[in-house]
Amino acid sequence: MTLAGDLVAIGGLLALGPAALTLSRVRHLSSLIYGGVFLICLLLTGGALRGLLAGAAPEALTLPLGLPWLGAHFRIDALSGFFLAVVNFAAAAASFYALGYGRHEKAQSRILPFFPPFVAAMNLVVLADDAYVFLLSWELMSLASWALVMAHHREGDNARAGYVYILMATLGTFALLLAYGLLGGADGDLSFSGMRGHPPSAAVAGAVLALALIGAGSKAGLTPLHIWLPLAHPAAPSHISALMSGVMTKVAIYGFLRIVFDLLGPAAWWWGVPMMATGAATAVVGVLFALLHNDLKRVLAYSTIENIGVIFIALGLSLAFETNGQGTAAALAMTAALFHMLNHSLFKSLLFFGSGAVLTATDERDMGRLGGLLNAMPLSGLFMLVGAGAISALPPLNGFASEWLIFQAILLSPSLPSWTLKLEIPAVGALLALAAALAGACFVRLFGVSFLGRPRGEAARRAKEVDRFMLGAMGALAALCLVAGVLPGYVIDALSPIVHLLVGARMAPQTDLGWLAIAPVAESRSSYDGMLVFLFIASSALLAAAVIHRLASDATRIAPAWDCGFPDSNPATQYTPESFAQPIRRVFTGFVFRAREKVDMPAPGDPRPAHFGLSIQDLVWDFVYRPVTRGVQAGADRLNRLQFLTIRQYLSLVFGALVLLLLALAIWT
Amino acid sequence: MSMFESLAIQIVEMLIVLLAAPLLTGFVRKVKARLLRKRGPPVLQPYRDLIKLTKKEAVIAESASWLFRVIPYLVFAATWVAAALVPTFGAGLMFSWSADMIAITALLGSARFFLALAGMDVGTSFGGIGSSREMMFATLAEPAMLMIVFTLALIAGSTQLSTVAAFMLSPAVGLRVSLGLAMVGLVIVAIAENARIPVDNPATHLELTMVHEAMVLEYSGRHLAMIELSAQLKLVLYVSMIACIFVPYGLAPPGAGPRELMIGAAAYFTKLAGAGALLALFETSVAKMRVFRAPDFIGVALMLGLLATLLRFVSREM
Amino acid sequence: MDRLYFDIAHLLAGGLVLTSFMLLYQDRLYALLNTYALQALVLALAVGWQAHIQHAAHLYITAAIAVIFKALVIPFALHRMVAQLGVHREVESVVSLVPTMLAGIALVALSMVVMLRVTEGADPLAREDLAFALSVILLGLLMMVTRSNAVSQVVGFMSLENGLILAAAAAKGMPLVVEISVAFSVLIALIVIGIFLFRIRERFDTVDLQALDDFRGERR
Amino acid sequence: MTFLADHNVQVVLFLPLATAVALATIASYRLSARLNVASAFLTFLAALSLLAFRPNLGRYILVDDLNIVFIVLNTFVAFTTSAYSASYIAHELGSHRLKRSHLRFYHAMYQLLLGAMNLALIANNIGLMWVAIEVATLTTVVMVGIYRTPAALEAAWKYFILGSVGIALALFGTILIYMAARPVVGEGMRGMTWTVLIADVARFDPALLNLAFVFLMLGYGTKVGLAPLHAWLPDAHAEGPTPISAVLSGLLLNVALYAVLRFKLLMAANPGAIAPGPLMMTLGLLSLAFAAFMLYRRGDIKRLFAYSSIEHMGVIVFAFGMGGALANFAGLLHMAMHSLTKSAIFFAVGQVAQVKGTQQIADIRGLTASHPFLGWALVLGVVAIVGMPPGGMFMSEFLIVTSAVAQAPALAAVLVFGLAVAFAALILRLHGMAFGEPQGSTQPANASYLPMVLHLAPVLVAGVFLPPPLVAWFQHIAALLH
Repeated sequence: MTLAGDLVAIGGLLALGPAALTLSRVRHLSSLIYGGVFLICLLLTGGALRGLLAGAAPEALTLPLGLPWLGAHFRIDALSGFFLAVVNFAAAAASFYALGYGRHEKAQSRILPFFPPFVAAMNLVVLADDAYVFLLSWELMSLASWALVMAHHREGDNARAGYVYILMATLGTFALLLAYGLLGGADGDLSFSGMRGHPPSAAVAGAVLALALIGAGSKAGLTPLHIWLPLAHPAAPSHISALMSGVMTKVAIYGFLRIVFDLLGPAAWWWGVPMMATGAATAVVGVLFALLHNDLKRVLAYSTIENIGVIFIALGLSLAFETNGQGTAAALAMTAALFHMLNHSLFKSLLFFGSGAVLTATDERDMGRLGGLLNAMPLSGLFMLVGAGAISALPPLNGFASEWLIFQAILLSPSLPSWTLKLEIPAVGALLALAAALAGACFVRLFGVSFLGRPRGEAARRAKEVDRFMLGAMGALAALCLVAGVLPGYVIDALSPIVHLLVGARMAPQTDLGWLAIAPVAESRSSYDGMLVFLFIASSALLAAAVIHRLASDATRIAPAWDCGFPDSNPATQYTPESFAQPIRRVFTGFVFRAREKVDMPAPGDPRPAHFGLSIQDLVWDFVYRPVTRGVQAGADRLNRLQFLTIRQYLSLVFGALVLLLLALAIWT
Repeated sequence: MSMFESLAIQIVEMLIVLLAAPLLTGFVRKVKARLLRKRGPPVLQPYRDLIKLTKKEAVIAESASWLFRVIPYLVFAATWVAAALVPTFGAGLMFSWSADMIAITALLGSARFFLALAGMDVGTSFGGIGSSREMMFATLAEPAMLMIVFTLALIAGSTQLSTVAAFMLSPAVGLRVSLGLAMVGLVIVAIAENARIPVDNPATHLELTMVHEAMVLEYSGRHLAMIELSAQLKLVLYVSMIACIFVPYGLAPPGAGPRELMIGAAAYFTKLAGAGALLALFETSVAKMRVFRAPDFIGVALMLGLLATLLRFVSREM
Repeated sequence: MDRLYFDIAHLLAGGLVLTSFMLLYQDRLYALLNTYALQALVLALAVGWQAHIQHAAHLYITAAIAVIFKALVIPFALHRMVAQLGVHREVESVVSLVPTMLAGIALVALSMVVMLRVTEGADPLAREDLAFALSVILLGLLMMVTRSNAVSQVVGFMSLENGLILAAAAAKGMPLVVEISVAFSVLIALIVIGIFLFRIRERFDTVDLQALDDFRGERR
Repeated sequence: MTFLADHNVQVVLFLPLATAVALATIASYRLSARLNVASAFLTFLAALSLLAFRPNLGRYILVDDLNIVFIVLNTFVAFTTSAYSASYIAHELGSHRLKRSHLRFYHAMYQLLLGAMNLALIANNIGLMWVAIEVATLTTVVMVGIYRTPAALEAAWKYFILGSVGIALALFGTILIYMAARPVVGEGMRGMTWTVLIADVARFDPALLNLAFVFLMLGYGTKVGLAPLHAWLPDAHAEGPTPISAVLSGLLLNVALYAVLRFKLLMAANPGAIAPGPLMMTLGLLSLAFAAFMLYRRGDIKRLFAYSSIEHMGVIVFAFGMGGALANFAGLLHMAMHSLTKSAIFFAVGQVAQVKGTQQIADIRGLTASHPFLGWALVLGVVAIVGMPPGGMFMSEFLIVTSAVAQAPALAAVLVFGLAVAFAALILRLHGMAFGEPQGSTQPANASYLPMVLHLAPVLVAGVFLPPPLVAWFQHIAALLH
């Protein structure tokens, strides 16, 4: 599909929003809208994939919109094509899912008009080729998603979540605006081609990098700009959460890539340092928070933060390699980053869909009230399990393949000349490993508490399997998680034109190796074969089962749980999400997050119930945001006195201004 | 070497680890008993246990899901595949390139992931205890393991175990500080991962001190057999790994003839015996730690690994 | 002859500044109003003199307005108002006298410095007059911001306006001067009526303001 | 039609005045409201025809590219506001806040105000312009006080006094301009005629011009509402009838801004005079930052948006102060968009206040749930006013910030800081009002939504697409402004 075709399709998406508004009385409106979005997004995905695989040449187009003398520039190259495919595939999956999920939605009229424009805006960001269209679409994306976050505005903390979200989004937009202003330079050329032509000086480029980190980082969820994400993502309806977490964060990374790897010109060696440092901090902080929270969707949102950190580590590595002239290593790291982005969009969407299924079945997001859902919802549970396994980087699923590539890239770093990098990268590697291990614990907890065990509440007991649209969407994503995991070579090769575009080098073709293995550097150095590992595990498990069932016993008896002999324990005696996290909380988070346990244990003989309380604080709130808000409030309070002056005092202000200006005039010349 | 031969060697290798696993456990128990001046069960007792278990009826809790029945086989398969990819008596296994050390670590991680889920499936408090603590140990042991892998990879220039082993045999190795640190770290990780004293006690069923045993409390019959076997396989895996990295002597090089293979096999069994004896000695001479002391112990491994990696990063020529 | 013209114009304009200082100095309301009448008279003379020099007949109208309206009607009306409303007979100042006078002197100096930068090429008569007019304006403003009594503030505004009229009259050939002086007279009349009508406005500096803001719900 | 086209200037100037006289005599408020709308509409048509049929320059009349923008914008907003006012006022009568006699007065004053503003814009004489602005100010003073509540009277009084001082300062500045011009262009009217002044300003005495500009900037700046001269503005907006708030924010501020721009042009054309830019930029940024902080503690919804007007006037003055083709274009666009958006917001706010019976923000909740149209219109308006797309102010702020980054990066940082602080405050209040559990009366508002739609529709398109003729026109003016 050509760029013009893409734009027409996006225009169709944009038109669906107002259509939803005007057709509000039509029956089955939600099926109509979601079906339309599904078809259009499928079309766009197909077009983007075909262009990507065929190695289509970049294509540009200017429309007489946007800034009048500049026009609206659009361009599709390999990078845009990749993100176009990621965005639209996830959006198509989300729409398909919403064909079922959307029916249970009460606030239809607050979702349908905003959903198609949200998808369209993400598409436009990716296709934009000048600063104005980029920021316009970027802000439109924020705005539409803000409206979607506010869909359930009467519930709980959602309004606050929406507020924090729109605020942080705008902060990011302003940062990007300044960055583009700097890139445009004195002659104010705001088209991307113009910016490419005039790379800024080293100092300005450093400032642009910082601004891009703030701008894109606030949208993607880099620490300490992550605070909105765990509030806003859960507040939105689940298919929207999936898009926000799975895709919108990627669009943010696209913005970062476009600025730093494309527009900014030659990079300095140290740029990778802050990127990796924030990335590592983000990864660990994100996953630790994920372990501390009980809200299903909030845990997923925090885990998104972790994955964004992982991606930024890989991006930083890539930059560090690139600036030191190690092309293949840079290509490896960049491939890993892109691969992980793709994977995260798949499994995070899948997990949010799963949480939406749980929500549909139980109307409950608190893990502490769930349990035993696997029996009632076997398919949803299975898909969720695949997602959990993929995000925990279990071979042979896709999450492992990309993290493995990142580790391989880290192992190449001793050849870097800079001491800072030499010292930083191992530490980053350790943090990455820690984050990966913690993610495993986090998802054991998430899946184990909500899907396994016995129901902890009435809602969980009454749960039923969800409809086939939702299952279909989840199933497709789960299958893709497996496919991308067992056939990483194809994905890597498909990514290579993008990587070449970004770092000017590419990895050796992987599909030439036998047995579908991948060997990023050399076969003697490291290799991995997802397909074989998958086949081995599957065959040996089946073999073992077959042998035992055939040669030994296959008799089974269903009985009450043994539980060391304790009789009929109450479901409340199961491990709760809090108690599951307790050992990890004690080891890692006591100091960093000020996690405090308060135990109120009555003395023997005292009949009052015992209480256990847990308080978690995000130090980022305490040390970054609270001072800022306090400062603004104090400023507002102080200045607010000016509202209550007497007329005489106001006149004094005028008088003072006059005298001041006359004095200035007298002193001047 | 023809493809058929190498396939045969690979299969033999897989069978050897499978068969050696209960033997090693039995041997360790025997030595331990002797050290305590007990007679102890016969060395072959684990085989008998396994066979007996497989023949018994499996009792499954009412609240268990389908996952509960699948997990033992998955855990067994993941562990076995991982163990089969570690060179035992000969390097250059046919499929050793399909997973490097990182992937082997991750395979073990998968096994643990599912085992922890199994612990939570029935919905009892003990299962939860086990899973929760196991995952906490893992969050330290896995990074430690990866740091050790990094160190080795930096020294040998590869994360493939065969290549590392070959490098270790070459004169280029010499004596290195990082290697020593890595070895100590790996041993600590191995102890923790295999639920040995002082982190966990494989023989105890005292409710509040269990970790691994608490997770599998509800298993019985053939499922329990699979899990026991996986645990034994894991022990063999770690011993083989330590052996092939730090004492690769006698390891048959790729494409070796039958004689070298025989020597390799003999050396391998000697190493297993030696390691078993050392493990038994160590376990009888220390006491089990409190659960919340264990992170400090495993943390030592992480620190050692990080230190070793840093040393390697900083001084490539050292 | 020119020299004499100039000196007389200078004298009258200087007299206006002097009366401004006198206004600043007053601490009794009635005396203040009388001084204001005096200033209006001086203004009328100054404007009349300008009309004479410039041969601009329409400026006589402005002078007449100054005499009738500012020197007679307004002071008389304000006298009555003070008596009727029972306003304190004292001028309540926020800043005490000496600093006010010092500030006034500084302001005059400032306006001189500012105006004298204007190139010599400009009409010297206009230049001097403008300097004095600016002084009167600034002094009027100073009075408005240092007095808390409504009547004295109005007097400040009116003296400010006198400065404006002086400037307008001094600008040779400037159109609309009469219209402007009429417009300002209307404005002043409105202000005076405003004070009279809205008795709550006894002082601009009223304490009521706070009550009002509470009533609006703006204050927390 | 042809009459309108042939005598467009006369219509623009005298139709409002004639209507004002007529309205003062009509007792029926329904009739007068209709007449008000009709007259405003005709004036708007006449103003539009100015685009096509430019009258000859006269001694007193000037129609050039710069003021046509203002005139067309002014008459358009005046027309829509009169339509809005018709339904608004009826409600006020129903709720006994106003009497019929007040309405007669109100309508007459409305037209007088329009006439005065048109005169100020179209005058080719700085003295005439001053007179017209004074009249406009006095008219609005009276309208602000029309409810005769203590608060309204106090607001009107404050406006009156501060406005008078501003008028006086502006007059002194005007006299100084004349003094500067006289040696060059001669005595009499010529010294106050804009076309003459701008032709010869290069030979004026720079020192006098400097001094004049200080006074004019402060005098007309008071009208623009720049901090620290702004004090009258919030209360005047809050206590008067809402149509008047819309007119104040949407029109009167612009007229004063127009005056400032005229004198900026004079300054810029004299090589010896100080550049007016820095002073305007300073005042602009000061207003922006000050108003942004003041937004936080507002309890009254109309006062809130009044402060937002101060903020935007700051941005506009900053843009014009910075100068350059881009910034001037952005300033013009921002001004036009602000007029349309802010008056639309006031339309919505007025209806909200009528429905809920309160102007207290704290008592207004969940509008999107209880009054979907009003609520979402308010959301759209606020979204546009804080500079989010697709509102036209997104484009203007984009241009202002990028050109500030290119010209003065440090100031760009301050600008962005101010915008962000204001954004946070406005959205915070919007959240409270538009979302959450509805509070208070849920009966539907019975007023015309058309003015709101007429205003918001072009604003929402402008961020994405500006018609090329409009762009060419604005660019031409931007080039004129330097």
